Amino acid sequence: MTELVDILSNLSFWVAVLRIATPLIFGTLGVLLCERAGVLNLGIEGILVAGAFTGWLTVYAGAPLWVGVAAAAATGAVLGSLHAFLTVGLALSQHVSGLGITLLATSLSYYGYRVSFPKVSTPPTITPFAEMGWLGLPVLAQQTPLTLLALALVPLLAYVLYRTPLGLSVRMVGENPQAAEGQGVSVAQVRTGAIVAGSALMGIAGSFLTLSAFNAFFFNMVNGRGWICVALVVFASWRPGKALLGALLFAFFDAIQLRLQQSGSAVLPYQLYLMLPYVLSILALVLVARKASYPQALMKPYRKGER
Amino acid sequence: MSDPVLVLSGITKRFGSLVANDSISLHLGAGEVLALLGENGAGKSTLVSILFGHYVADAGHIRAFGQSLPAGDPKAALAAGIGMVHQHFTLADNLSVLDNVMMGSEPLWQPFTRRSAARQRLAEVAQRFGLAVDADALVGSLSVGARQRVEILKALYRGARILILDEPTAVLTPQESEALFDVLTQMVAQGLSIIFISHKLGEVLRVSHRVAVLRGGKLVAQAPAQGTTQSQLAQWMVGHAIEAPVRQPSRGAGEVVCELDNVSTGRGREKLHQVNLQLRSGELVAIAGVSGNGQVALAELLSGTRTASAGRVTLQGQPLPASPADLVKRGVARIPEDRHAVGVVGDLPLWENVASERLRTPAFSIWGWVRRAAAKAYAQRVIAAFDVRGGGATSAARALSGGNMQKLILGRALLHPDAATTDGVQAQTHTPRLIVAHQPTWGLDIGAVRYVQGQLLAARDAGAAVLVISDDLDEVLTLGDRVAVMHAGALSAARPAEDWTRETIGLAMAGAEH
Amino acid sequence: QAKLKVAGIYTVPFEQQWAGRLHTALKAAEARGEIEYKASENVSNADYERVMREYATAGNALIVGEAFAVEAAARKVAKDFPKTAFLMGSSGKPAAPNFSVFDNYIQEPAYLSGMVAGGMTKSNKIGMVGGFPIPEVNRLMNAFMAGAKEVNPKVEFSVSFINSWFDPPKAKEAAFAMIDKGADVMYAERFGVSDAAKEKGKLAIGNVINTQPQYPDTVVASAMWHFEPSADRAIKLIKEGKFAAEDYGQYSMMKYKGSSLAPLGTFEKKVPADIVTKMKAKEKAILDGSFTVVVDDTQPKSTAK
Amino acid sequence: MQLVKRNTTSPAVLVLAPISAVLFTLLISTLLVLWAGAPVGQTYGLILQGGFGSVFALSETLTRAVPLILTGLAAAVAFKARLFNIGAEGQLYVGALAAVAVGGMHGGTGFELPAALLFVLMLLAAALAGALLLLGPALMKARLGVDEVVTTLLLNFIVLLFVSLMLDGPMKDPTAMGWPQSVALLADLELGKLIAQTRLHTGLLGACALAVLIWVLMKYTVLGFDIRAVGTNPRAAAFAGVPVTRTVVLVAMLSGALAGLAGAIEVAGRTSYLTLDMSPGYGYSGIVIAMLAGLHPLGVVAASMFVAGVLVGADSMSRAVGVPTYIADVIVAASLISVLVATLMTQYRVKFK
Ligand SMILES: Nc1ncnc2c1ncn2[C@@H]1O[C@H](COP(=O)(O)OP(=O)(O)OP(=O)(O)O)[C@@H](O)[C@H]1O
Ligand SMILES: Nc1ncnc2c1ncn2[C@@H]1O[C@H](COP(=O)(O)OP(=O)(O)OP(=O)(O)O)[C@@H](O)[C@H]1O
Ligand SMILES: [Mg+2]
Ligand SMILES: [Mg+2]
Repeated sequence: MTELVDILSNLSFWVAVLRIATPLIFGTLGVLLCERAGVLNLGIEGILVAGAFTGWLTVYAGAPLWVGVAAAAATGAVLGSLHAFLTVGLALSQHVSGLGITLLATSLSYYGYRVSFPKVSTPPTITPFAEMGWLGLPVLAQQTPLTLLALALVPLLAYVLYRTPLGLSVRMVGENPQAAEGQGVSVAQVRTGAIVAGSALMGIAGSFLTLSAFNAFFFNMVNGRGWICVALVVFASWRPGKALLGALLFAFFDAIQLRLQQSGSAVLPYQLYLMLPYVLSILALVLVARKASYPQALMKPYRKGER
Repeated sequence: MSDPVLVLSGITKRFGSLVANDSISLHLGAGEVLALLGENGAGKSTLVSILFGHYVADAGHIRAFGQSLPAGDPKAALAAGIGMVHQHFTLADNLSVLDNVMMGSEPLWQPFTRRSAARQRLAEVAQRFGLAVDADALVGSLSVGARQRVEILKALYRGARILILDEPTAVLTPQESEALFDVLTQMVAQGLSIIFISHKLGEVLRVSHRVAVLRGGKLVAQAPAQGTTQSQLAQWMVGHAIEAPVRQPSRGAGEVVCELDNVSTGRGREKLHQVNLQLRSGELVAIAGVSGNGQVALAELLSGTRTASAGRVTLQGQPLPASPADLVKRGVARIPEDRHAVGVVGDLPLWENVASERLRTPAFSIWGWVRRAAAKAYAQRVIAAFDVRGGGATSAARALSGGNMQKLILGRALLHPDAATTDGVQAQTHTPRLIVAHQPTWGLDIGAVRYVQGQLLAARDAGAAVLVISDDLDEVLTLGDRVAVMHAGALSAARPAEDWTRETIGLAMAGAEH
Repeated sequence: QAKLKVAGIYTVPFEQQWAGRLHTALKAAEARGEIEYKASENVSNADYERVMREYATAGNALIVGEAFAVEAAARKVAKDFPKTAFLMGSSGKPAAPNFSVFDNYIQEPAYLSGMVAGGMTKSNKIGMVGGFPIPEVNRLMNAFMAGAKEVNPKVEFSVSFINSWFDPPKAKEAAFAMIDKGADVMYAERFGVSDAAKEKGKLAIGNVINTQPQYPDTVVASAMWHFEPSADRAIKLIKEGKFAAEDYGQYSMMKYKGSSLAPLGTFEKKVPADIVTKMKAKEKAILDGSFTVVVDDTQPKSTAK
Repeated sequence: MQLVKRNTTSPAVLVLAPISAVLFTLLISTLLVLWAGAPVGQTYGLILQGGFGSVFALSETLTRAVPLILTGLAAAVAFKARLFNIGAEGQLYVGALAAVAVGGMHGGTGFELPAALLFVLMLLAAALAGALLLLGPALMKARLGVDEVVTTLLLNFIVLLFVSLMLDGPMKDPTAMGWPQSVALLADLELGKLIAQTRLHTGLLGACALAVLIWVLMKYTVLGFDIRAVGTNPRAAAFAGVPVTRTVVLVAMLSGALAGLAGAIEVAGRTSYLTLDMSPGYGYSGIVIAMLAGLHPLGVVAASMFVAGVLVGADSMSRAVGVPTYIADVIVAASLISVLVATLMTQYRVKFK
């Protein structure tokens, strides 16, 4: 108990929470945007990998860090438009398209990495984003600009969704595409746009791993973070604010378990500590997201002129 | 007459082999109300869908206000001042009325929504046409009538000069319909033009200036509403005369089949409060009422998809079985309100839909093994006996028009698999003991309506106890031996039809004591 | 005569230090023109046997890899291809005629690096982040801990595993967590740990490979594994037609230059002299056999409060 | 761009569609090989060769297909009832765990059973374990309305950690020199080989039999009807007397059981003991395969063999040509997407306007 207290009272713990949460925030917002428009995007896991790779590669090739981030976003956007082409243009199953893209993006990144770096002893590195010491604020000062961007995106996305015609159309195509079509909004265009933008966010999420959290690209380094985001969106019942909350909550559990696991009084097998975040997420889901009100058209392909 | 605001010429639309619209040419005058009539599946919705740009016609073109209209582009239609109220609501339940209405009215890339302005404009429009709605209510929480108003407001908000209404009254109560007609009159007064699709010939003749009749995708007749009779219209639609079913007085009610004793259930708008009712064999009890006063609860209760929270429901002495399957076994025939959402599983073939209710009986399965041959044979008989058109036993149920879908449901409910005859419900021994029909005729064309009503009466005469719940007063008065009125979950005493007048019923529906 | 065809099959990418050592050793041999070398990385458990058979069928004389999770299958393949020599990482026994085993028995330098760590820690708290608690990891951690304890009985250890070979961000987080709790020397079993130490101005101990070049001011010492002796021996024996099933374990030990403590390099001056002398002495003792580091494969546990 | 349903599909299309799918895939592979600066020359031949070209290749392809068939079936039945089970991976692992627990753990525990009986028990245990694992999410969905995609997804992580826990603890093989792997099955519980000197085991027959069984179940039984009805219109199904919740639960049990069996059969047929890296994502591939097969049980068999063949073929090609092995997955993904598009094109034609 006292242990828990001094963990929580340690400022650097909260620094860690925010750091761990950052990629999840980007990713969750990305998924949220796609699903608000009615499209499930299981491509996220792969898009994270691709974003991590291209973002890093760009910087390694000598470009500035922010260009790397842009490259990652662009990669995400490209993969997103593939997903859009398959799920919106051709109205294929969103599950299979998503999983297909995950497989494609992942293996393509690995292949690209190996082709570009055949000889390896220790993986090549770049100089990642620096902490924002200049920023006077406590916890934020030990974060990198990407974290700031992630935090800024939350209110921004909320504003777009709830306070702009574009956002309204996004929500409408996710609720009732026929209605949107009937009011002169092109379902295909809006959905495509949402998927592309959302996937770009996922790309940035990936780049955080290689441009901020670490300084090199590794195989399997994304390690399921994408799937977590898919879960968090439901937990957030498709609201940006709650998405932030969810990401922080998950990161909180993760940071806690890392600290509990290593203390001498840790009697349980380490796996149980690693389980903590997932178990608690399901619990949270049961408490928060029972009967969550879905975007009504989620996972329902829409073909104009058919019923 | 002033030159037409809308001209359709040679519109043709095919779905596969089927020609839904066959080179239809039609025009609409300024300030004119044109009624579009036709059987289920005649091509009405298709035609207006093309007009509004949902479908792209295979041939023909459209001019609105002199400008020719690009095909398959609702945006253009809206811009040209065409508004459409779809047959099946196109609203987002999770969004507010205002959101639903203003969606798409602002440039997509505008950095902010002008909400207050929009709310004001909505209020104006609503006020101008007397369409009261709460702008901030979630659409999902609204009554059917209110949703209908939202649909119309959507169109008017976009400044529609031509309004298309596809079966607007199919889902409305008489009162709501009346209110709608007042609105239409106002619109016409303000120079709008209206295309109005309906199966209710009475109202058609009242509100429209001109009628156009489709049959099998062809335009078969046009005439001024003045001086045209209902039977004339029916004749055009179906191709032959249709005689309204005349209800011979019941051959005397038999023993009590089903009894509700102080039954209460449900909550909110859909509750029952201490309802008492006796249903006797050979008698048809019709229940009138504004929808949303507990009819759904009552229907579900007697269909086995809901249980009573208080009171007793008995079927022939024993307590009413809880599950639909058992109800069917005990001879209860059920006709649900929403044929599309509840009546059939659209993706499955007709034969499975027909057999589904009795799939768990020896008739159609042994040891969980479906007797496909028997089921298909049964389906064939239902299709033949109830004249279901537009699909064979193996085609998907969704491809049926509402009318045929309803016949199918009726058939599966009334024709017992063991009934020797393939002729409707004549076989005395196998007629259902109790028939629960909720809105059995909404959305159906006149021919289908008459057919369904005829079957229900025939079943009554064959000894079934029949309960018809409907908010169509004409239907209630045509069919009911006894009539009861539902209001706020309470049910009035069921008195002989002769004791009621339209007025007294109307009062009762409005909640007045008597 | 025709070059000897050698194939490597690794269940992890080449970047994984463990596989990396095998890869480099064989690459070196190839560079010397002794062999013709092909390798497959990241071969999943389900594919491993197939890849072995493919390489064997393709006429490779020597197949190097890791049998750990696929013991049974690997040995079955070896039986089916008696003409092919197999040198597989395994905690098991060799199997005649052609299945030889090796493992990273580098507990000796690990022990020495532990002594250095024990001498360098001020807070007497050492943090250790591992991937999975497998013998190949445990034995090094335990030796390291023993070494540290010898020079500094007060030292405490906190241990955690991240259940992944490749999640540097996560390893880094785990390391941060330990540094937060006062650890000032980190045992860097995974990538990411040294980075955490570097960012927080703490020290780190390299493992399997020498990472001081990447972290000149952070990595004090590294316990290095050299697969060359094992690889070269196998190649030589095959060329002489003398390859037989044996346990190559010892060729990973210091005596056979299979492992070593990397030169202190940038920390030459910074490590306390007495520690260095103690460490040198122990090194000698190990080499002349008067001291043996016990191989302890049990999962290490935290001792810190 | 808009899709227009075809009234009739001309034989030309039926031929061209798959061909263009193959060409597209080959194009991708060509580009990748060129990128790696390797000779394109026999790439295509090598893929075919490596996947189907020899008894060995074929046996490997089929071996790879076995677990895919089972996870594919698991996904197919669940998705038919609109129960989106993304957790087959986890169910596969608990299945394997249970199989080992029954088939390998009773070493010291005195009781001796005839192998045949033990074998059946082993399979039952695996099926049950998988079923129970999916039961939770199914009930949560039915009773609390908690989205099953998420719960099943998260359970995959938990299960893997749980397996890791078991392999470090109670089920660790003492003879494995501390390596985290389970005790091995009794030798006589292992499945026989269909072809000597290969890995192809009798599990293939079992998997195919199950596929036929599921197909029969779906097409000819009341439960099959219930599943299809609940999947497309639960309200109408309920009205017609289908016990909806019960059906969902049954489907969950069935789907989980199939995935669990996949685990058991992998252990009994291939590995003989359980390790953490036993499955290279069979669970997830299962979903893709089910979709590829249009959720048709028999289609699942074909789809599994196709995917397995492409993977095995491309994998061996990568070694022959000397390009990174990751190319295999790229080619699988490419072929998958192009095949899906091709199948769609047989029913629709694209109209640009
Ligand atoms: N999306 C579609 N796909 C295939 N066929 C269609 C489609 N929509 C309509 N049809 C066909 O076109 C015919 C006309 O349909 P339509 O909806 O216009 O009938 P309707 O006159 O509106 O019927 P109702 O009065 O019941 O609304 C139907 O018989 C149907 O077979
Ligand atoms: N997916 C479809 N495929 C083929 N025909 C269809 C399809 N959807 C609708 N139809 C046809 O469209 C016609 C009209 O459909 P609609 O839903 O309007 O029936 P309806 O008679 O209007 O029923 P209701 O008025 O009760 O809603 C029907 O005749 C039906 O055959
Ligand atoms: Mg219609
Ligand atoms: Mg209709």
